Amino acid sequence: ATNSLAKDKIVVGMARPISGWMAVIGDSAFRPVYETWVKEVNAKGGIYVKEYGKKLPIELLIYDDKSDVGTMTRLTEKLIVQDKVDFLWPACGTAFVFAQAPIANKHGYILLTAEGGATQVKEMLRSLPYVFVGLSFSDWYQLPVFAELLGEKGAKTAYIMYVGDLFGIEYSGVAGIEFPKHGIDIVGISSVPPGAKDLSPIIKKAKASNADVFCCFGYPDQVLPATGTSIALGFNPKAWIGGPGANFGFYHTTFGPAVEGVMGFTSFSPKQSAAAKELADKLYAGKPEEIQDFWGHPLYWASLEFWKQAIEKAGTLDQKVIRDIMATQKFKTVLGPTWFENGLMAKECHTGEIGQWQKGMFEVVGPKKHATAKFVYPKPPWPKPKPKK
Amino acid sequence: MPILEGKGVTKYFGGLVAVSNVDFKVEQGEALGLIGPNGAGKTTLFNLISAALVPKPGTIRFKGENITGLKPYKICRMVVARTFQLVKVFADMPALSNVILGSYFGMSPGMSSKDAVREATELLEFVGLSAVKGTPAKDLTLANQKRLEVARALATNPELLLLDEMMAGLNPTEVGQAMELVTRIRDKGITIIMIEHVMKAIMNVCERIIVLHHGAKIAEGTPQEIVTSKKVIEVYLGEKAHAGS
Amino acid sequence: MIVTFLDIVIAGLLMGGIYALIAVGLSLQYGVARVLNISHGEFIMIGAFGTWMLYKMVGINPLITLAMCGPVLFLIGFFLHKTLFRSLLASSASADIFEAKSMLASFGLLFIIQNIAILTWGADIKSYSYLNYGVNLGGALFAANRLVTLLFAVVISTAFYLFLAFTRLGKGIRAAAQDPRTAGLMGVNINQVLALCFGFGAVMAGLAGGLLSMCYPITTTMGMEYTIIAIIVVVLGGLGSIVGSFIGGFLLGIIGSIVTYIEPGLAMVSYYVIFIVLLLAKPTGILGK
Amino acid sequence: MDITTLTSKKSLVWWVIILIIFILLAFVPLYAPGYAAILLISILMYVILTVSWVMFSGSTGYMSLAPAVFFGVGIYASAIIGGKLPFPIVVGIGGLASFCLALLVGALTLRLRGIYFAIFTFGLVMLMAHSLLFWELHVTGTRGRFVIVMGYNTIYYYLLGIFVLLLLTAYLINRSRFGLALQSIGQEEDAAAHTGVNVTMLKVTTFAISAFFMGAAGAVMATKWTYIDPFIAFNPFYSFMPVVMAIFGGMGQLFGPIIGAVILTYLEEFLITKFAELYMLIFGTILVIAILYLPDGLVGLIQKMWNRYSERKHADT
Amino acid sequence: MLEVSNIDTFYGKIQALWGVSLKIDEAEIVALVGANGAGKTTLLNTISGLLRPASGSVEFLDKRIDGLKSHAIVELGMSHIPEGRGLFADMSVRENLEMGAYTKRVWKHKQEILDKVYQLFPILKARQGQLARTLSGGEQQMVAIGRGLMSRPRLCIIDEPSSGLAPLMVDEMFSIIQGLRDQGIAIFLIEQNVQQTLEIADRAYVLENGRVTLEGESKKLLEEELIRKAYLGL
Ligand SMILES: Nc1ncnc2c1ncn2[C@@H]1O[C@H](COP(=O)(O)OP(=O)(O)OP(=O)(O)O)[C@@H](O)[C@H]1O
Ligand SMILES: Nc1ncnc2c1ncn2[C@@H]1O[C@H](COP(=O)(O)OP(=O)(O)OP(=O)(O)O)[C@@H](O)[C@H]1O
Ligand SMILES: [Mg+2]
Ligand SMILES: [Mg+2]
Repeated sequence: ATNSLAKDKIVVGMARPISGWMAVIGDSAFRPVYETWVKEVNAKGGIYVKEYGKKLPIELLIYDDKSDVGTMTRLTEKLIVQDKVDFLWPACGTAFVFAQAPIANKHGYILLTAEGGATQVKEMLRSLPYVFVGLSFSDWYQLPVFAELLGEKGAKTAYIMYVGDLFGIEYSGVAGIEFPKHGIDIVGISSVPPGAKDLSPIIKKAKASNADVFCCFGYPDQVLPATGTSIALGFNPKAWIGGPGANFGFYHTTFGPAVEGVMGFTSFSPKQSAAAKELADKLYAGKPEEIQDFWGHPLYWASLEFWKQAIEKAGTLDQKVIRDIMATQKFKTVLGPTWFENGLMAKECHTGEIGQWQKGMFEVVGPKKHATAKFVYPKPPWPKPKPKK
Repeated sequence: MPILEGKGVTKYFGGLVAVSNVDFKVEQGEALGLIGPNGAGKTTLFNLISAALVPKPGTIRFKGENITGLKPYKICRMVVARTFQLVKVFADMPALSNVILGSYFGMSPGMSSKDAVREATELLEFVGLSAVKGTPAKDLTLANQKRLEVARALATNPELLLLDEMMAGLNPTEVGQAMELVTRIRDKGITIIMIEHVMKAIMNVCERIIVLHHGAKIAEGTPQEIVTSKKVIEVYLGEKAHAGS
Repeated sequence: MIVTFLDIVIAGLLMGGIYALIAVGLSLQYGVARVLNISHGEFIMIGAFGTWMLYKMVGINPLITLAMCGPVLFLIGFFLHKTLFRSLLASSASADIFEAKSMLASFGLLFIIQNIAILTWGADIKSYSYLNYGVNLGGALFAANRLVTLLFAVVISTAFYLFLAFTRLGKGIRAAAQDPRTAGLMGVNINQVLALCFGFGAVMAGLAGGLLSMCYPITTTMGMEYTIIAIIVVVLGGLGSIVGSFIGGFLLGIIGSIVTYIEPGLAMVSYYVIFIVLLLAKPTGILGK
Repeated sequence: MDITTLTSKKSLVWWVIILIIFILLAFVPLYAPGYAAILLISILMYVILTVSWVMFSGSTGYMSLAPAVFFGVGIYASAIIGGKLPFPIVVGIGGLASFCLALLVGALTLRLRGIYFAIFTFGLVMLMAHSLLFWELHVTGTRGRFVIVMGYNTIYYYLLGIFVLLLLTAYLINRSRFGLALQSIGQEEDAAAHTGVNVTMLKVTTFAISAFFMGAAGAVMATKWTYIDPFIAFNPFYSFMPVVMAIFGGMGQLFGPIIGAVILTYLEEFLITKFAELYMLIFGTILVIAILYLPDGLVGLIQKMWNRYSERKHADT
Repeated sequence: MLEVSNIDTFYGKIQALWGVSLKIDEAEIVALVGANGAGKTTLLNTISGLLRPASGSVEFLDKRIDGLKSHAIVELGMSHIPEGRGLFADMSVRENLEMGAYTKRVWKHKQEILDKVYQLFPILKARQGQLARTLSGGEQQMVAIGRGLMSRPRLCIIDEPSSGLAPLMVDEMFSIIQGLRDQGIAIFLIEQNVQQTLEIADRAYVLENGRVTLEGESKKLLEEELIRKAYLGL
């Protein structure tokens, strides 16, 4: 879709969940990042494309997929076939990305995913040369790092609660492989279906199991109530880790200092470098703490930076050329030197995997070479319940 | 052989026995009256015969065949048709369609649509509703809805017709017309059981009357026997009505 | 610690209280006003966000907010009926038609309310922590906020039940539910009563939302989930039966809790299984007639 | 409506018009740009769901909220056996699986009336989704499934074929004595039974036939979704939409639901692409206004205008 | 007490009443006689506010009521016992009766009035806890009449009360109606039992095709040849 020489903008199309149950994620994860990033790039005139000899600003064309996969695939095709957008940015959610990837690939559109991607995608990537994944994976990095941290501290037992979807199954499954490697027994495991409200029976079981480690592989919908219930019922494992939810600012604003020592997934800390600090300021300065996300945001940002440089390097909007560059070259991003291997952002590029709340900051504690703080184990118990009036 | 025969027919609603151990026989071609005080169990007995309810215990035989526990539509296709005390017409359908349905699904299903329309038109004429055949049933007056029910029942081509208070709400002149209608139906050879509180009609149309009280049969006989029965006068007719008829 | 049976049952009651409260509101709107209000959950969401907002921004105690939310939601519900549903009622030829249309209209309302809420509050998750400490009940621990929730739910629903069963207006409401035309002949001001019911239903939803926000994270898209639960409970309990909704709510809560204890993965499945089995066994609900 | 009107001269004109429309539809992929076919696919999908829904619910008055179940069964069938068997067989199996499930559900729910039936069927959608989730999690260990991909044109023609079959079936049922019987069930079920209608049999069969078409449509559509899991396949949204579309279009005539489905699908498409942030607000408002001011749906409005027009014509002459 | 002047009532485009006028005085029984579909029910519904006349006026106790809603008219002291019973199907017999006393004026006295109604219809007392829906046709009719009396009306308009009642009960019902008049309640009665009705009524109107065609003292009307032919079947 790149022949007219009179081109004066780059149109990027997206089918996003603006309404429906997925809007929760769509609103807080990738969206604040691409909004800030596009504004910044356009403020500088856009992306330089040699073919046109000028900078082209980015224009977003966003459709609402109503959180429905059927609608999302249809809109993706509309963006490609009818609107003939220059680029496609990803849908939201693992299942959605899975459905979208083959379509983008078939039409030869690059798809650089954001919110979503599970290990299963790794096998797919070989057959989907146009798909690139920026998030990090359970089996590949996060949980090995987590298990190693725990093993070193002598944790012996773990209790796992997971939400019954791709994400939950995967993380609990990988934990089942990684934990024993470090001498940690899984003493209990419960799946909760999406929508289940009362988690107290599970927390009580976990408490009864006396496990050293409690894992809540769920979304904010599960992580927040699981935390609340753990506090109320005085369940104090030595380590408490939550899936997406524990890494967000709103987690801290909800429970305040009580979250001290709680762990989650992360990819960076503003303490790590000047660039990291700058990014944090760009995204969060002057905004409510709620919106902070130390796992996804930096990775999405880095992916966008990478993508832009690939286009500039290609000097054209031709997807094939850009794809080849993305698949083979290194660029500097907020994470440092960044590149993709077999469609995955290389392990070496990630600047953090496991985070822990310490004194109101979400610190990187693993892997050690990227740590900004020491891993605190056991975590301090929840503050004593004090009825306030 | 009687066309319809009930043995020990009983129905409980919770603790209340609505029909209690009733035996009855209906002969081919006769018109049988069913009377009794309000709440005596008459409608319930109709419901049992037409299989809207199942007797427990008791059996009902149609032409010697046990029909207890069959589905209503089966009963209908076995040529027993009924009307309802509280009318149940197909409210939004035109009068004609109400009747056509009976032709389609009654005794001889598989009738061609042309024949069905013709038959239904004739039946509407027969009950005196030709003028309103295109009117939705819900816009007919109550009396006309009752006649429509009769036409619909007739359309199923029954041998036995159950009429539940078809004359309630009619004035004496109209009752006269209705009586004539019933007689004409009978002349077609259709056996009739009718529930009625209008004694004049019962007296004139029926050869035999069964009286229910508290679910049980308390009397059975010719109209003359019934209206002179002390028991019936006491629980049902009252002195005045007796004199009046 | 041994998780006792009592423990599970009380946990179920805690959940059931909220379910009951949600359902009572819908039961009123459907049972009397004949509006199967698909947007019921959106009123819950409004209550929840109102409470959250006042707590986060102004620091008002959520329990006090309840008292403020009530009247506001009542007015919204009342006027919605006075305008929208009343003219639907006037233009519908039969009760069935009105039911279909009003359900559709409430579907439209759901869309409208949710979109406005997303524009106002965003779609992301909100939560706060209130009265989040353990309370010891006969050896078992429970979160204080959920106990408070149960208490309120029971008090509100009971008060409402007493109102319906024993006051003149309450009886008028029930009569209107069954035959509005005849109720009018008895002297019941139908339009007023229907609007009142709709208003009361909205109040119940709002209060339930406020209470929910103390225990669970909230989002502007959360409504549907609760609407579904409410509908299930209402049908489970028997349409139009306030007591039935009450029992249905607790039943669902307790069974859910037991199943969650045994196999959490089946928690949601069990809701629907109970519902379906019960409906097949008793097609008109627990207290349906 | 008089039974004989369908064979009158006036209706011949209608038949010709319908035929022309179908011929035009048959050639769409040949002259329309790619996306028209894509949009038509989703319009056809909704039309099929809506018309099948009306086939059972419209006349009997039993409001089924089960379309998502049957649609979902088709989708799953396609996900499981798609690619292993020839596609027409896959579609047939999708439809048949739904048909059988509907027979079972229908037989189970005979005693339920009114809203109880509606909610029961809705519960079924959720039950399917959650139990399938549990099953896949704990028994088969599957995590979602990829579905074979088909070209637009193939999908389009399959849907068109299903639609034609559906229309024929609906028309034949409406015309036959069963159409009248279904209507009578909707009005006064007891009386229908006592007039010789085998109510149970008729209800269950019609329910299953309508499920067949939904299942077949699901099997075809799955190939456009490429990836599914229990919650994607059993989405209650697909239960509500047919109801909304049918009422919006007006259920008095066969073409009412079709018009409703076409217009609402197009409207939705327009809004989610042009007014993504306000889609729900506008859609909801239009819905509310339509219900308020179009008491008999779009078809009612058209008929009213037609009547007024012909009245005026009469007055003039 | 009640004065109906010149009313026209329509169902959509169909006119059902044509310039009907009539009058009812305190403590009298006025009968309305007419064939099926003559418009009797329509007339009653127009009086009690269920339908609106297109033109003409209805005055009750010197107040115009033709624009009022039915609930407001009840408050003024008129009670309408509708055709086809119209019970609250899922409420008990007792609750149905209590609904009759819904107006603020009488709600306080509902218990004593209830006792009186139970005296009139002992069977209702026996069935007081039963749901109205499960009553037999005749029992339902009794509840409807009893409920109409619960509001302590000044004027009671009754639509075909004897329909579906056993002969014994019909007699009973007529004596109840006479008893009401003796208590000073005015009665406007539609009945198909024309003979008995005209015997107890003071005056009567005859309605044909939506028009009043005859009126006068009922004893006199009983003798009219026309009436005897058309309504008494003689
Ligand atoms: N479904 C039911 N549940 C409980 N009781 C019932 C039910 N149906 C009928 N009854 C009771 O059974 C008795 C008989 O009722 P039925 O309708 O047969 O009387 P009936 O003889 O037809 O009276 P009527 O002449 O007044 O119509 C009545 O007392 C009634 O209250
Ligand atoms: N809802 C309605 N819509 C249209 N027409 C109606 C409606 N109700 C009644 N009618 C017509 O109005 C006329 C008068 O009906 P109405 O019920 O007042 O008669 P009635 O004298 O009470 O008869 P009945 O003795 O059968 O009770 C009849 O022709 C009837 O068909
Ligand atoms: Mg009876
Ligand atoms: Mg009448």
